Amino acid sequence: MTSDIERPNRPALSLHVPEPNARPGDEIDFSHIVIPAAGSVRKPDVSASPAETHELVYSLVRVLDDDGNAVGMWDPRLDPDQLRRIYRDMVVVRIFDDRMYRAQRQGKTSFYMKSTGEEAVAVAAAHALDREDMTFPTYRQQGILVARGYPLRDMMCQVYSNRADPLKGRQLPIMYSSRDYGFFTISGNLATQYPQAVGWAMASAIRGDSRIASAYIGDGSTAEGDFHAAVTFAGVYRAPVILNIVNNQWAISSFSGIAGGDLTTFAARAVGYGIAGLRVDGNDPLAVFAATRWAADRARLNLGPTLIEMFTYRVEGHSTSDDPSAYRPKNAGAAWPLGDPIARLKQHLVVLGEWDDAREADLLETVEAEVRAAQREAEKQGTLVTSSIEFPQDVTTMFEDVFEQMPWHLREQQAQMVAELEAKRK
Amino acid sequence: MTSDIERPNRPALSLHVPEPNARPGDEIDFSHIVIPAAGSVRKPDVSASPAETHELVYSLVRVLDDDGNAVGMWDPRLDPDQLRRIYRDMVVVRIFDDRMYRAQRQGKTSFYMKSTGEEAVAVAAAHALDREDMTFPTYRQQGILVARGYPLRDMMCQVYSNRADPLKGRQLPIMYSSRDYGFFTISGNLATQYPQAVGWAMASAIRGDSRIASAYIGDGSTAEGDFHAAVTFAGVYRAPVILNIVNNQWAISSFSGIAGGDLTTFAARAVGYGIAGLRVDGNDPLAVFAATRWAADRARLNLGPTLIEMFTYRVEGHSTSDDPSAYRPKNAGAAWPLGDPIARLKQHLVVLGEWDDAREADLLETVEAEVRAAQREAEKQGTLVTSSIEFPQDVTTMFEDVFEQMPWHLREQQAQMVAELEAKRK
Amino acid sequence: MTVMNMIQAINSAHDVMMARDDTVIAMGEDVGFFGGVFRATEHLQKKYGSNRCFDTPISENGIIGTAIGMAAYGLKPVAEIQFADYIYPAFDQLVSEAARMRYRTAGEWNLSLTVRSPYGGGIFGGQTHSQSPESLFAHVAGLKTVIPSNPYDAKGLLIAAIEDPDPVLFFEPKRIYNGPFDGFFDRPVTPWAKHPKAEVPEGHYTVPLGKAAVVREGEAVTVIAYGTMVHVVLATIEAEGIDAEVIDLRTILPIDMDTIEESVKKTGRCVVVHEATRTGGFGGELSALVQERCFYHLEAPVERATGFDTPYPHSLEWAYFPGPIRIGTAIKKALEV
Amino acid sequence: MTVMNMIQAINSAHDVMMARDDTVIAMGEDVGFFGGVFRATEHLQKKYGSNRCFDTPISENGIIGTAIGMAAYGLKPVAEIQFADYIYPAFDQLVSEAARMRYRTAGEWNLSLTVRSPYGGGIFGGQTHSQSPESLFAHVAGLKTVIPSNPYDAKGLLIAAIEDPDPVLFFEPKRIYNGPFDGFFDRPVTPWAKHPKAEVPEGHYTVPLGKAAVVREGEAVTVIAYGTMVHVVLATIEAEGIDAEVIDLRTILPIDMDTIEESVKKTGRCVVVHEATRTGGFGGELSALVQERCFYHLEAPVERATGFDTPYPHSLEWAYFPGPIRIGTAIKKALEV
Ligand SMILES: Cc1ncc(C[n+]2csc(CCOP(=O)(O)OP(=O)(O)O)c2C)c(N)n1
Ligand SMILES: Cc1ncc(C[n+]2csc(CCOP(=O)(O)OP(=O)(O)O)c2C)c(N)n1
Ligand SMILES: [Mg+2]
Ligand SMILES: [Mg+2]
Repeated sequence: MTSDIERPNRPALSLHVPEPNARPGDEIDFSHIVIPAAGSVRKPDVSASPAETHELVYSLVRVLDDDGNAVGMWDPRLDPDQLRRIYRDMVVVRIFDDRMYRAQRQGKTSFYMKSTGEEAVAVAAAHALDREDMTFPTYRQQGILVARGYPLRDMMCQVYSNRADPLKGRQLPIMYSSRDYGFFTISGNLATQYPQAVGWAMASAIRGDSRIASAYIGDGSTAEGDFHAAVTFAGVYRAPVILNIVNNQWAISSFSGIAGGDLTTFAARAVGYGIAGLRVDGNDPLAVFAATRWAADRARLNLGPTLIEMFTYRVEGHSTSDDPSAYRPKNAGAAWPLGDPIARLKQHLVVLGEWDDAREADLLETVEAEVRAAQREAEKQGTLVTSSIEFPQDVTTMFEDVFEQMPWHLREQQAQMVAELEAKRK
Repeated sequence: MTSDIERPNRPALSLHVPEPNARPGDEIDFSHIVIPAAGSVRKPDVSASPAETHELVYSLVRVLDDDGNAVGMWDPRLDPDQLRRIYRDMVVVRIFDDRMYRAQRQGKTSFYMKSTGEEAVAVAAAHALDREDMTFPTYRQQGILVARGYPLRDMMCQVYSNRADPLKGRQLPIMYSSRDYGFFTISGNLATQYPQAVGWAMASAIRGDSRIASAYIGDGSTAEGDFHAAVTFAGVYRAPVILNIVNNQWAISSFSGIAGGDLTTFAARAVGYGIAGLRVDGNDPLAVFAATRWAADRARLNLGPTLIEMFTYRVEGHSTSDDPSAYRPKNAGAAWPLGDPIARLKQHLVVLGEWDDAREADLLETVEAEVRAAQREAEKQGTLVTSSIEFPQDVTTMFEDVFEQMPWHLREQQAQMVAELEAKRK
Repeated sequence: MTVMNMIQAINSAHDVMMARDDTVIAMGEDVGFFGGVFRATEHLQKKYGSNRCFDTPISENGIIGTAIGMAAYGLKPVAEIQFADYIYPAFDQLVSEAARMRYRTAGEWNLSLTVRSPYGGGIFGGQTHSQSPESLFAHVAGLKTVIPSNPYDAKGLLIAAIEDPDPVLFFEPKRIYNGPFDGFFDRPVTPWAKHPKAEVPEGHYTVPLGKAAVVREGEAVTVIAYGTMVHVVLATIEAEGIDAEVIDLRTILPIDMDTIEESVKKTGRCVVVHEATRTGGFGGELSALVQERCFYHLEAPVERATGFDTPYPHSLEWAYFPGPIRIGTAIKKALEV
Repeated sequence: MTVMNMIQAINSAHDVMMARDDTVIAMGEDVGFFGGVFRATEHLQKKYGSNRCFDTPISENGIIGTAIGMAAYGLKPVAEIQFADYIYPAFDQLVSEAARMRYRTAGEWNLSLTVRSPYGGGIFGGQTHSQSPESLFAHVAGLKTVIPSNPYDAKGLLIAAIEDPDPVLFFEPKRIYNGPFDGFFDRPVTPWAKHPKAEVPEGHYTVPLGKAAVVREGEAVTVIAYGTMVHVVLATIEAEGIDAEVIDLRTILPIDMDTIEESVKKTGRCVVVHEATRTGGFGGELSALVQERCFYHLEAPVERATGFDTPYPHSLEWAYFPGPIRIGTAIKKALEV
C-alpha cells in the first residue's frame, strides 16, 4: 500500500463531460454515424442463442437500400397491400401530429408531442405484432394506436381533455390509454412502463397464455433504474417481451452521449445482460417490421426477451415546450443520413410499381380529410378549458377511480368542491 | 397484424424460474464452473480501449496455479514481505470473524457477518490501492479495515455497540465507518454506496485530485437500480473508480441465477455499458491484487472506470441469522473448486521458500493473541445491552448528529427521554 | 380453529388464497424455495409450484414494477419487500404507478396488488430493520395501508387485501410475529398461544379493510394505536389502572373516522400512539382530524406518543422505543385537565 | 438591487455561490448547456465550465446518489430534479442515505447537499408536473425542506441552503416563477416587477433556514402557508376583508414554532393552507402542533385548506387547486365561533 500524503507521483484527474459534435451555429455533422449497407447483416435463426445475436448489436439491420429496394436476409417480404397499410398509417400519424401541434399553438390544449421521423418505430412494429399483444409505449408511439385502428377522434378528445376524453381530463395530452387496443396507459414518469411490461409478460407466461408484451423506452430514459430492473427480470425469467430502445439521439436538450451513447451502442446493453439483442435502422419500416417479428417469434417460442435498439432521429423539438435551436444546429433533423421513414417506404412502393403520384395525392387528400373530420368531431366535444370553471367534463368525476369504492373523505371533499363551484359561479 | 382472438396457432408460454443445480440432500455439483488455467489470460495494456478488455469478461484472471506458482502476465511480482503482509491480514480477518461470530452466539451482540473464503477480495485489493483512495465497501469487506491497520479493538467496539463504539451504538454490528482509513460508512441498504462511490470519484476528478474510489457490491445486489445508475454515470463521466462485483454466488438463500448469473458473467455487464471489464479469481490473492492495480492505474490515467467481477464463493451462512443448510448442500463451501484464498497464498509462500510450519504456528499464535487482547480491551468497554436501560453510551447522544445544530423539537424530545429514563429507573 | 402465531397466520392467508384463486401469486427476495427470511411464504413454492411462488432479484423497484404489470394483466400478486426499510427503491413505482393506475386510466386498469413487508422496531434491527414508514403512504392518493396487531386480524386482513381490487400495503409488525409485546423489555416474552386472537380459523375469512376495532372499551380517554403499539398501550393502561378506550386502527387508510369520533366524543380525550418518528407521522393527521371533528368535545389537547425524530438507533432501542412510560405520560397528560 | 423574477433570483444564487466557492457545482437533467428546462442554471456552464455545471443522465437516483458521493468528498453540489414529481426514484438515496449520513457516521461525514426542484401546481401540468410532496420529506429525520414564496427569499434561502452543512430540499413553486399568483385564475397575470420582494440584491446574502416570516400582521386569525399559497392567502383575505395574520413558513423543517405559537396565542384561531393533498399532508402536523401547544388559546378548531386527496387532474385544475373560495371558506369557518 502506497502512502504518500503529498502524492507527488500521482497526476491530476479530470472530469470528462460528453459534448455533441455540433451546437447552434456549428455545421451539423453526422460523419461519425456508421451506416452498414442495407442487407449486409446476417439474420440469425429465430432459435439462436443470445450470444449468436451479439455481433448484431454493433451493426444495423437495414432492408431498404438507397434505391428503395428491399434486400438481404431481413427482408420480411410483405405483400404490397400490407406495405400500403403501413405507409398509410405512418402518413396518418404525421398529419395527425401536424394538426395537433397546430391545435396546441392555437391554444386548444396545453401540450403536444410529435413523433416526426419516428413513425416507423411504432407503426411498422405494431404491424408485426399480434393484435392481442400488449404494448407499453412512451409518448412517441401514438403510431401503435393508429396502426391498430383506434379512432383518431378519441385520440384528439384525449388531447383536448374534453367532454369525450376517455380519460376524463385527468391526464396530460397524448398520455393515451386503451386496454382494448393493447395500448398500456402512458406514464408521465419515464421508464416505469418497462418493468411493468416485463411483469405483464411474466404473467402471460405464468398463465400459459400466448400473448406477448412489447415495451418502448427512449435512449435518455435507459439511464433510469427501471430499465435495469426490467431487463434483469426479463432475462432471469425469460419473459416473453420485446424491449425496444428508441434511440432518437436526444433527450430534451441532452444528446445520447449523456446517456452513455458515446461508449457503445444501446443495443449492446443486451450483451451485458446475456439476452438477445438487435440494432435496427428505425427509419426503415421493413427493418423495423422484420426485427419485431423475429423478436416476437422468439418470445412466442419461450426463448425469452429481445432488446432492440431502434436507431432513429428526433427530427423536431422534444415537445411544444421545447425549441431545439437552443441546443443543436437548426437543420439537424433534415440532415439525418438515414432519411425519412415515410419517404423511404414510398420510394420502395414506387420501385415496386405499387405506388404513384396519383395514389399519393389521393391518399394525402383522404387522410387530410379524415383527420380534419376527426378534429371537427372532437372539437364538438370541446377543447381544453383553462381560465374558466365551466369544465367540459362532469367535474365530480374528479373523485372517482382513486379507489374502486369512494371512501368517506373523498365523498366529503367532493361535496366541498361542488359547494365551492357554486360559490364561484355566483 | 394478425388478429386471432382464439389464437389457435399460438403455443402456450411458460415461465422460467432459475434453480441451482443442487439443493439440500443433493450432491454438491460445481461441474458447470469453467476454470481457465492460471496464467492463460492475456493482460491488456493499461491504456487499452474498453473493447480490448471484453474478451476477459468471459474468462478468469488467475495467477496462482494448482502447485502454488505465480504464472502468466498478470503475476504482480510482489516481494515476499508484501506477500506475507497480505497473508497475515487475511489470517487476521478470519480469526477476527471467528471470534466475533462466537461473541454473537454468546449473546454479546445482536448480529454478525463473516467473510470466510472472501478475504482476498478485500485484503489483496486494499494492498493494491493507495492508502488515500476511498473505498465504498459492503459488509463483507472488513478486510480493507484490517489491511489499512484500523484497530481491531475499535472494530469490536462497533460490533458490541459499547461505550467506545465510534458510531455511538447507532449502527448495526459490522456497519463500520472510518473516514481516516478511507472506509466509507457501510449502509444497511444494499447497493446505495455504488453511485456514491462514482460521485466521490467524479468529485476527485472535478477537483483535479489524484485519489480514486473503489466500490464493492454483491452479485445479488447488482440487480438494484443503484448499480445501473453507478455504472452509467461512471462510464459517461469516465469517473476514476473501480467497480467491484463480489460474486460469491449467493444472496441470502437465492443463488446467482436469480440475479441473472445463468445468462452471462457479471463481468459482462461492462460490455453492455462499454467500459473496461475483468473477471478475476477472487480466491487468488495475486490475481485480485494485479487486477485491482491494473484498474487503479487506468483510473489514475483518466481512462475511466473498470468493472471487476471477483469470482468467489460464500463459504458460510449469509449472517448469524442464516442457516444455509436450508437451501443448499451442507458441504458446498468446502467443495468450492477454486480453493481457499488463505491456503492458496500460504502454499505460494511455501513454494517460494518464504514460509514454513514454524512461521505459520508463530503467526497463528501472534494473531490469536492479538485478537484476543483486542477483544479483552473491547469488552472492557462493554458489550451490547439488550434488556436494560443501563446503556454503555451517554444516551442523550441519540439526538445528536441528526443535524449539525439540534433543532428545538429534538431538544424537547431529548429532555423527554431523559425524564422517561429517570422514571424507568425509579 | 388452530392456534397460530402471526407468521403462521400470514402464511395461511397466502395458502388459502392460492388454493382458491390461481391468479394469486407470491414473489419477493428469498420468498421461493426458502420461504422468506421470516418464513411467511414457507411451503408455498412446493405446494403451488415455482410459477406461483418465486424468488426475485434484489430489486424492490423491479419487484413492484413487475408486480404492477402482473396485476395489470389480471393476476393478484402478493409481493414481499423483505423489510419496510427497503421499500424506498420501489417508492416511485408505488406512488407514481400503482397508486395512480385506476385514476389515470379512468378505471380501465385496476391493480389488485398486495405489498407485504415486515415493519417496525423492537428487535435490535438498527436503522435499517426497524422503520415504520406508513405515513409516507397514507399521504398518497390511491394506496390503502393496513397494519395488523394479531394473528386473527393478520390473516383476515391479508385475505381482504389480496381480494381488494386496489393496491394495498400490508405492514407486518415484526416484533409481534412470535408473540404480543407489551413494551416491558425486561419482562419475559409471552408467545401468541396464550392470546385469544391467536385462535385462527384454518379456512377463508376476511377482516374488512377500513374498519378499526375497539379492543378495549373505556370512559376516561381514547387511545388510538396500531400494530405492536396496541399491546404496549393495553399493558400501559393496565399497569397504570386507566380506564381507557383503546382503538386498534388496523387500516391506516382509509381511516375509520366513525369509530374514532364516536369514541372521542364519549371520552373527550384522545392520545395517538405510533412507533414512527413523530414529525409528519400519521399521528399528526389523526390528531388534526380528531380536533377538526371533535373540537367541542375535547377537554384536553390530543396528545401523541411516538418514536423520536432520529434514525432508529441500534443499541439505544429501549430509550428510543415508545414504551409504557412514554405512552403513560401522554395519557396522564391528556387526563390532567 | 435589481428586479428579478424567481428564476433569475435562483440563477443568481447559483452564480453568487459558484463565484465565491469553487466547491459549489450544479448538476441535473438538461442543466448544463441548455441551462435547465426552466432556465434556472442558464449561463452557468459557460461561466464556470462543464466541470462545475453539467447535464446528467436521466436517473434521479443516480443524480442524488452521485451528488451524495460528491458531498461526502467535500463538494457542495446543487442538484436539480427536473420536476418534484420525478424525485421518487431518488427517494431511497434521499431518505436512507442523505438523511442518515451524519447520524450513522457519528458526525464523521456530513453532506452539504442541496436538491432543488420545481414544485406545485397551477400550470396545467397534469398529474406528473404538479405535485407537492413536501410532507414526505418532513417526516424523514435528517432532511431540511425549504419552500420560498418570492424572489428575495428564494435567493437568500437558496444561498443559505447551499451553505448549510446538511442536506436541504429546496422546492420551487413553479407557478410563481414569473409572477405571484393570487389564485384568481381568471384575472390577468401580474409579473414580479410590481412586487416589493422582487427587489433582490445582486450579491451575497442569506435568508436563514428555519425562520418563518410574518408577511401580514393581523388580529382575527393566523393563516399559515408557504410557496404559491402565500399569495393566494393574501389575495383571499384582502378580497374577504379579513384581518388575518399571515405566516409564510418558508422552511417546512425545522418548523419555526415560536413564530406560529406567538401568532396563534394572539389571534386564538388558525388555518393551515397547502397545495399538497390533505391526508398525511404537512397541514396535519402543523394542526397537531398548534393544538398541542396552543390548545387553551384556541377558540375554534384549526382548519385546513388543501389540495384534494386525488391525483392532480389535468383539465380540472381550477376545481382542484386550493383557491380563494376554499381558503376563504376555511378562514370563515375558523372565525365562526
Ligand atoms: C422520471 C422522469 N424524469 C424526468 C422526466 C422529464 N422528461 C420528460 S421527457 C424527457 C426526455 C426523455 O428522453 P428520451 O428517453 O430519449 O425520450 P424521447 O423524448 O427522446 O423520445 C425528460 C427528461 C420525466 N418525465 N420523468
Ligand atoms: C435494499 C435492500 N434490499 C434487501 C436487503 C436485505 N438483504 C441483506 S443482504 C441481502 C443479500 C445480498 O446478497 P449479495 O448482494 O450477493 O451480497 P452477499 O451477502 O452475498 O455478500 C439481502 C437481500 C437489504 N439489506 N437492502
Ligand atoms: Mg430520445
Ligand atoms: Mg452474494
